[in-house]
Amino acid sequence: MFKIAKAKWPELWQALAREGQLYLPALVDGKTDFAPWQKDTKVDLLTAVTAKSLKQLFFAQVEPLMHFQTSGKKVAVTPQELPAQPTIAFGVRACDLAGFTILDKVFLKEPVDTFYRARRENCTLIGLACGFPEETCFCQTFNIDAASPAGDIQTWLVWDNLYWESRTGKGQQLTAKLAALLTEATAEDAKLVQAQQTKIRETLSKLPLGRLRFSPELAKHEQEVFNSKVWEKLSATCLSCCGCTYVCPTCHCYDVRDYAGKDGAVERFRCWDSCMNGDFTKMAHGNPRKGQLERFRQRYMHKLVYFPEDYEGTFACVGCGRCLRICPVNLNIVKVAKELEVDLHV
Amino acid sequence: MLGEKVTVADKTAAPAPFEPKIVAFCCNWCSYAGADGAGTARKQYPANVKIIRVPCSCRVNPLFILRAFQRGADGVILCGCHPGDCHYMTGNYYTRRRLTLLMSMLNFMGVATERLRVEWVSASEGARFAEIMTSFVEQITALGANVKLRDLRCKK
Amino acid sequence: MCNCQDTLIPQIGVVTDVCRETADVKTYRVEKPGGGKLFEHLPGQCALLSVPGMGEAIFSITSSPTNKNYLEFSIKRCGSITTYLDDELEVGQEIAVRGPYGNHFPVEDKLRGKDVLFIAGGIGLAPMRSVINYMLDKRDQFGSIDIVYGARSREDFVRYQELTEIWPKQPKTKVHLTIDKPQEGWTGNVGFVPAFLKALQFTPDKTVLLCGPPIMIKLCLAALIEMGFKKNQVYTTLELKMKCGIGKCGRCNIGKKYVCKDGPVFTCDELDEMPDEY
Amino acid sequence: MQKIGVFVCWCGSNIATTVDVAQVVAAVKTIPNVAFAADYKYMCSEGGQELIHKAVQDYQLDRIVVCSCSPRMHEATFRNCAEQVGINPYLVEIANIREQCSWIIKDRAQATAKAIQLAKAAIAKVRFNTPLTPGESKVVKRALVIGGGIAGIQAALDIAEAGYKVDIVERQPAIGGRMAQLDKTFPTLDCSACILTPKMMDAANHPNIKLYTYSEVEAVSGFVGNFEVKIRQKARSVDAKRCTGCGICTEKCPSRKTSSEFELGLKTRGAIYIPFSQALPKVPVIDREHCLKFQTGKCGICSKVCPAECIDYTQQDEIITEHYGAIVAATGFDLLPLDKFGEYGYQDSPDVITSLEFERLTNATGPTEGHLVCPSTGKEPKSVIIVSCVGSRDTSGRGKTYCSKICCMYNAKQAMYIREKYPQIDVTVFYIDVRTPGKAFDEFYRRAVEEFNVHYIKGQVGKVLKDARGGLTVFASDLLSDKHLMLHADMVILATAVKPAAGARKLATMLTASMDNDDFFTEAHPKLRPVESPTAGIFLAGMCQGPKDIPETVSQAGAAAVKVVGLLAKDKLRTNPCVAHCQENICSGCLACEKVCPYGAITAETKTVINLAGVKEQRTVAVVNQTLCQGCGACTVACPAAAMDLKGFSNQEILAEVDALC
Amino acid sequence: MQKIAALMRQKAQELLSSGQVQQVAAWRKGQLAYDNAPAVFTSPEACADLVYDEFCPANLSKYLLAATKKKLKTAVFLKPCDTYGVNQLLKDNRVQREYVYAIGTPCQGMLDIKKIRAHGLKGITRITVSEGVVQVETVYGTQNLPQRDVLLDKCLQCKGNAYMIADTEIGEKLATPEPRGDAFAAVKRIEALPPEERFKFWQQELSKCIRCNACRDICPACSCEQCIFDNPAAPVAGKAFADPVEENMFHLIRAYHVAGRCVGCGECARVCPQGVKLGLLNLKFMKDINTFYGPYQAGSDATTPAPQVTFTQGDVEPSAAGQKGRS
Repeated sequence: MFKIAKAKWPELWQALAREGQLYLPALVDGKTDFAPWQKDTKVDLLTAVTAKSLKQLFFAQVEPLMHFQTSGKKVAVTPQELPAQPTIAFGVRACDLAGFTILDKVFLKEPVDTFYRARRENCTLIGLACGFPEETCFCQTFNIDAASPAGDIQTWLVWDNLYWESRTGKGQQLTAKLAALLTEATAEDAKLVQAQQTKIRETLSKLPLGRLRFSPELAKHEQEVFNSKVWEKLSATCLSCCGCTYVCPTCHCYDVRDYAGKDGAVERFRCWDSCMNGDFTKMAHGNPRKGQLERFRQRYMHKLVYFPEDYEGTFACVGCGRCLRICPVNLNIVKVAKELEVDLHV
Repeated sequence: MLGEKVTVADKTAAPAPFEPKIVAFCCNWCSYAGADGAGTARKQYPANVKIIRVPCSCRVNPLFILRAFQRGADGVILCGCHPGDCHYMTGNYYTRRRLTLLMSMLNFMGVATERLRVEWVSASEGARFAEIMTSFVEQITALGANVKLRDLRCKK
Repeated sequence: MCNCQDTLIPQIGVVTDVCRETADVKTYRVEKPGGGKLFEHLPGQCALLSVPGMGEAIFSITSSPTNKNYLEFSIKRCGSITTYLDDELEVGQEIAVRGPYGNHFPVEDKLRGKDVLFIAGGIGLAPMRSVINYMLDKRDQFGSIDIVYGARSREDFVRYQELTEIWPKQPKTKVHLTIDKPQEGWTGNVGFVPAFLKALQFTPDKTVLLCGPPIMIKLCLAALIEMGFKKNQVYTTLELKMKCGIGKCGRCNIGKKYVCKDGPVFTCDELDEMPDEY
Repeated sequence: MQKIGVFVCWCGSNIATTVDVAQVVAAVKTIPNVAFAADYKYMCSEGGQELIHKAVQDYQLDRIVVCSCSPRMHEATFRNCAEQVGINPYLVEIANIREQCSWIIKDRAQATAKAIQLAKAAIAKVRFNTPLTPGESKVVKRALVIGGGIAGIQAALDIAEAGYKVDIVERQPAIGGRMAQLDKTFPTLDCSACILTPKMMDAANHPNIKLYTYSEVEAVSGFVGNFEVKIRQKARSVDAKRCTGCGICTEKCPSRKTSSEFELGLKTRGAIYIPFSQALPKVPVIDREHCLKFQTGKCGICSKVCPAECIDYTQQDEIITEHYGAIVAATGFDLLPLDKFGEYGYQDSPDVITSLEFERLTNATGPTEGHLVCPSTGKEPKSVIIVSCVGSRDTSGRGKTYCSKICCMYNAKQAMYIREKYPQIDVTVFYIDVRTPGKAFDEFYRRAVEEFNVHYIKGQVGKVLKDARGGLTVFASDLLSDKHLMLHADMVILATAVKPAAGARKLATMLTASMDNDDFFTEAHPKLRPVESPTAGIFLAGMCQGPKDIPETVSQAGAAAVKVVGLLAKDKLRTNPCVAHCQENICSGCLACEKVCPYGAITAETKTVINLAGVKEQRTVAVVNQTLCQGCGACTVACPAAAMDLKGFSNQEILAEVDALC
Repeated sequence: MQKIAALMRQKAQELLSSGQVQQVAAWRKGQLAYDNAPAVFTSPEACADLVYDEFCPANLSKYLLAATKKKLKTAVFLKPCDTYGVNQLLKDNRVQREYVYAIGTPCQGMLDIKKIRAHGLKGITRITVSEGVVQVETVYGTQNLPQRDVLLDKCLQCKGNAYMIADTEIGEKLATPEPRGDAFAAVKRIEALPPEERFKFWQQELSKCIRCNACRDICPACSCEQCIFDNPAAPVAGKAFADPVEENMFHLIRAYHVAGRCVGCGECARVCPQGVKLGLLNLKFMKDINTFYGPYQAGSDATTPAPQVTFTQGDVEPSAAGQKGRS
């Protein structure tokens, strides 16, 4: 383990930025979100939950896929070059890191999504333990430890020192390049970090959702959950916006669209989509998910039932709590899971 | 051809001069007839202006105008009958309100509102039509290419 | 050469033949621009065709894998892309194609040596045709073949010539056609497929491949059960909104199954276990 | 696959001189779906049309783009040409490469480039064109004429003579209008009543003509071929069917203080009255405001004296609803009120009169039985001054900017018959210009000057004041001698500006017919369609369209009648297929479209629609009446969801053009 | 507020048990100190969960759309500002009056959890309001904040305590927050900037957008059966921006479409997960409409036609509107 004092952080950012495009939590307009680092960036390492998850780093909101050129009856396709720029994300919280493992299951499964993989492989992730978890946090529900965030490197912020520990080869390589800035941590330091870890876990348990558990039974009762009567009550007030899906670190629905330019030039791109959108499953002759209820149900079935069914009980949720914070009508996965559990007596 | 030769010579000497793309929406009854009048009277105006015929100025959806800018127009001009003279009686009154609000909003968003103009041209005002178009093209040429509302996808 | 070989990047194919089947169905033959097949597939699999600027749509491959020269797609005009294809696609037109996607009818194992009953309605023949021709080309690997096919009228049969002139002449192969309403000059059966099916009195030892409009599937299945068939003997193929073709974009799932990847071929007992949302 | 044929016209040298047509052809050939392209000297000629026909057959073309002159010129030609070879006429687009290209650009390269782009835009549009079929609507074989003056009477007679039913609605108790008030008419000086009365009789007695006098149009709905009109027949308080027109009631009426409208206030009448002696129908009417029976409940003399017992005090206004295929507006004119023209002393002296009042004063049936006397004294005047352009050609904002057209001639007429009947009276006319175009008009004016010694002074009257002796002092300028004049007169006649009759704008609104800023009805084309309103089925006759004299009025009325007859002769009408339509599954029923529709063509209907999720539901949607809609497109923009679109100018079509031009 | 909540529960239960209405739209208690959620109650028993406090900002009027579709007579609790939304929906024929039972509900201003968090407060466990002071308890300590400092922005533009539509009212009307100066002050500030800075401001604001459509979906003026942005046949269909121009267009067109319909409820800005200052666009249109065509307040009744569907012959010319602060 290494450490680096606050005074030297600007140098650290600079050094990291030399190794690749650096993203870190920045305070802009009173809101903290990941942003490319620049000299005047106001880095915010205290806010636990950034406005959006970092998924767009690997799963871009808009990803150009290919360019077509048509002329007469001829069609030529030029695939988009894969991104090759190394990137470094600093200050990623345990929940978001866990989110990547969930996205990996989808995008790295055969056939691999090469755009995702390229971005993923090009990136070194530096985790940061959550000094101040918030009332919307419930990562412990999924056995995610906010006190040991994981990543290629994981870090802790204790008072004015940042503690630094490589966890992967990629992490070690990067750490080696920063040798001049990092100093070896002492046993004393290790104790400080441990103490912080304990405190984080304690704080989490005191939070309103600190003891929340999602029942693994849900995934075992697909039909019963699907047919539960609570969907109607729960979905009645959903506005069908897709805010929750866009801030969610695990939601990964996408659309492939064409943009026709002039003279036969066509850009095909992928963009985020949401199962909450009315036209998501609409076909020329009907829509299997006719209404709000069906769309709402799909989203939560996917997170609470289908995904765990497919992936050994893993919920497609990491407890970051962003959906709790942004829903215009305060609907969220916690409320849904609780209602379902009550309804199904699980 | 002579014209082509000149263009080629220009290219080697200096970058081609900026030729703005101007879309003019003209109502069938007054302004389009006015444009025809300009032609009949052989009133010259720049070739940059391309006219789209609509039945009435009130057929022009602000979306069309935005789309024109998005697709690369440097200027858009909407022409209709003089207020009170609309073939459909009230069409241009609505146009006037719609475009007033659109102009004001574009201005509010810092988009050059000189790039959008609304003019009332009657069927008998052929000469005026040519004058308006000439001055508009001059104005847009002076402003240069529109970059603010342009969509740059497929721009290769 | 670009470094990107993502599965979302299509190949370019060229249309080498367009055949008008019915008022709203055409069959398109697609090859590599220099000739030859774009890719190999198994019966029941799908491919995504796209007209740049219009977007992609998924279609089942109608031709048999045993055909070594080209792929065929029988496409019915219904949405924006299919309408465009119907209106605009001509011989010589290049289009973007990617595939094959999805699972297939188990011609290599479970169907081997079985007596097979095909039940199709309308454009539902398209995926069946791939299997039928595959089986006919490997005739000795399969038992008897019965094809029950219904259409609204005589003019609505897809591949009428093949149905009446080629298939019935193959060994142990019977074609049973029916149309919805009586029509002048039609001497075959008149009536809907489920009723026709019952009248034909098949024995429940056959394996069934069923494809057609949802209501036909539902009624045929009921008829089959009544005739003593079991649901696990009945294969069908589904169609849902699909975009990526690789089980990622999140559209075509029924429960945990993605139709584009885990389907489109399911047995009816598999469908029973899935949520009722298709 | 669409197969578009592109035909580039040379228009002789009109296009080909500045546009390299061969290059245009070469350029469009590379565009997808263009199956054929060619140029030709005159596309509109028989040869050109044959070229199109042949290309359509040889290349199985299904859409046509013609690059030629303005669509306003030959769109119809090429549409017909397409229709002849089985292509829907609305699958034809015109690229205007003459008026908007070859004629406005001198540089050949520029003109050619622009022509190519215009062609591309037309091709882009035509791809999205859909075949359109004009609808049909039934024609009601009955016409309505609004206004019973000479214009209305003439129009009605001509329509009736052609064998169609026609109704006249007249606001006054009798037909006849302004012409009935005139004494003589220029330039023949024949008696107005003598020539008008027979026409009034013809109209009143014609089996095809029905008169609604003392009636007004209350509401108009519907459209060409089938207007529904509500007519308010005001209560006359006299049973018109039983009345014999004996007039005893009018003589015995004790209330005598009401000024006569017909006599322009120069005479009084009873509360029950017949407006003038030759009035038709000759049925009295009770002016309830001035009738003692109605005001006090006492009296009832008329009822007692009526031999036919046809006085009915309980009569109510009646609303009659009738359907018409065509409507003629012939609402005539009023004189401009002179309250803003204090300098002429009209309000101060009864001897300052309008020219129309003069007509009554010299009329044998008028208040003075034709003796020209000063209203103030009852004595014959010694000198009369006529002032022209009172309120006409006025740029001060008080009057009208237009020339009232008829004044110059009636000034001469009036001067002349004063001088003829009373040679001792001195007559002076002040004029700005004397305008006498017209058959025998200038001769007429010269006779006034030369034969009858009327003094014409080019100059303006600045002020008219009463003088101490009871006469009038007129201050004027003589422009030719640049002198200020101060003249004495016993009578001043003001040639007052005409203006459209009161209520014309209200009527125009009901008819959805357009009006100019002076409230004259606008014609569909100032030169080529001068008797039609731009609103289909509405025709114009007489002063309501603009100042004109009697012969012009009569000929316009006749022309309007022919147009009406032409319309009524059809059993069905083809309607413009470029109309709005609503995509009901997207329509939310907010009805913003309805509010901006000038034709009332959009209505709300509760319908069962299949919503976007494929589920049937009942809701309110906007429905466009395809016959009423004129295709302006205001509704399409009012609709935020783009559920409302316009056929022939659809969103897709216009955007395709935008994209092609940018 | 607790008293009002009790009255509301009582009213809801009465209405449901008497069968006067089939459902009640109100708020349900959440799991945190501030996350009351809009909810539809269908039985008197369920109403036990009904709450009302300073964290009920959502305008429930939009739920009347579904109620009308289902033909269910619905009682809806409406704060004074929410009533404008109902009128607008009635005017747009999206809601039928016969299915609405409007209950005027007093309000003293709603609190903004984002503003509370902006004071550095995390791990919030309890929030209490009394006498203008908001006490926030967190796992890290307790802090008191002046109530006015943490009111929602929309409450600082409060239109007052009058209900534009109400079949009945709960309790007495309360004093609503004093509006903060000129409602158009923020618009005027932008207007005063040089054009390039205005452009930069909007570029920056709008590029935050993630096209989640929350602004549209909560808006009582956005009630189309199918939004033009969702219509594949429309020229602007799209769900994700792929070019900076596209999100400009989205917001510009959306604001344009709701101009004259926007009741100024401020919900769009409140629900924006990215904090885009959306209200400014709508306010700009309102200001223009007021300036050019006379004062107009959408939603103050259900009948007055919107300014865009009317005109006068003397209307201002478009050039006049574009002239101010030309770029």
